[in-house]
Amino acid sequence: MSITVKFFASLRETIGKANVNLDADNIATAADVWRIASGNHEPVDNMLIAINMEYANLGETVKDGDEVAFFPPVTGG
Amino acid sequence: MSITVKFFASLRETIGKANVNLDADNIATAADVWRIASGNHEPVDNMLIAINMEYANLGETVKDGDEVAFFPPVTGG
Amino acid sequence: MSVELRGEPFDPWQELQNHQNAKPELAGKFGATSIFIGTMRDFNDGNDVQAMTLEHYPAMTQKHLDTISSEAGERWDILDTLVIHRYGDIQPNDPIVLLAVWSAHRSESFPACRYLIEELKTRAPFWKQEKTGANSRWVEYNTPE
Amino acid sequence: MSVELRGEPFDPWQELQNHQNAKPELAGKFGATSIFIGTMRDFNDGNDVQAMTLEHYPAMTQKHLDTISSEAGERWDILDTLVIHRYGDIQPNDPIVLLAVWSAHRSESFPACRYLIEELKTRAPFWKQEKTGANSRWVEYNTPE
Repeated sequence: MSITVKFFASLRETIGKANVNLDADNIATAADVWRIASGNHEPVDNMLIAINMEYANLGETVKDGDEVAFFPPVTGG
Repeated sequence: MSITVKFFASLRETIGKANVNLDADNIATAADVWRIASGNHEPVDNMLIAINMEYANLGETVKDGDEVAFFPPVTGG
Repeated sequence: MSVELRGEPFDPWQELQNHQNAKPELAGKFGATSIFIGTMRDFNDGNDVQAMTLEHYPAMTQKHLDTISSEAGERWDILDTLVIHRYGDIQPNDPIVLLAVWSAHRSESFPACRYLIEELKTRAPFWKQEKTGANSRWVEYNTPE
Repeated sequence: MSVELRGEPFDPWQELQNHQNAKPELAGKFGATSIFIGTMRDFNDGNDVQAMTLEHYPAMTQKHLDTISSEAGERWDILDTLVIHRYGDIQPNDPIVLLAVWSAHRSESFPACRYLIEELKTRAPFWKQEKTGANSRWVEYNTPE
């Protein structure tokens, strides 16, 4: 299964990566994506998750080809 | 007692006058001003009254030199 | 805090730009600007409207617009307000009223802007007369909000 | 209904004028325009701020701003909306966001404009990083309203 992973803003700095291309078989949920892409980093408080640019939860299922993003609370406007 | 009287908008058309300068002694309230300046016209529904450019009631006392205005509900903006 | 009555058409974008340019001390201090523009429509209450005349009571209108602006400044933490209102002959698509509020935060500018238009609509002595075809009619009341 | 992301400074008055000029079919139909402009301040949370960088997630940002604009159009009887939002390096006094709603009546444009900014603030993926003196800091949360 191939997943594109993105980290933004302070989370990008915490993890030290902006983009990760995962290619692994042991991925079922966004939590798995986080664990592998972050290098077993603890989930960050208030962290937001998007799967294919829609807001999602860590428990949500991912599928081959998905884009999964992790970022802090948004502060636009 | 000298009172400047103004009628605006549809009320100006109803009464047929825009400005009246009253000079009479039998004036105590805005109702008296209305009665004399309008030529005994019945007070008009929803009519607004201003004495010296502040909203007032028909029963309010007027004094020498006041400007008293009568007009329909306002429709600006 | 500016209140202006205008007998001629005005360009709201130019007015806003001019007003901000004339207040360099506001630069960097305001995070929120809430603006309302009331514009003449070419229809009302089911009829086509060709033109409109807006009558007013000049000194009383100025006085009450000043008062309403001051009240907004007392009720909300705002930095500046601008009120421009037309009178006289108005064509469809002409701006009738421009209201703008500058503040640090939007929680102040939004209700202050709404306050200005609602109070103006109930307290400022203006009267609209619409030309519908060969006829003209006084607008008898404003919509409640 | 326009949503635009901009990497360079924009002039809100020019944008509003251009948008209206490009929609002659709206002339005479709208009686109410409600506008909100969010502008960068030179202070925040008690600190002077010299500059800001606004990071975003381009495709997701565009998608959610489109969605929010569509939702406003479903909830209120409005004629048009304009959303312009900056990203990249921003200086104090630069506009960050411009929101405008055109409708026949103000009872529709006011809440729709407020909806746009509140939903944008909670759903659109933007992140502010402020430069305060030699340091920079991520803004951790938006004010609730």
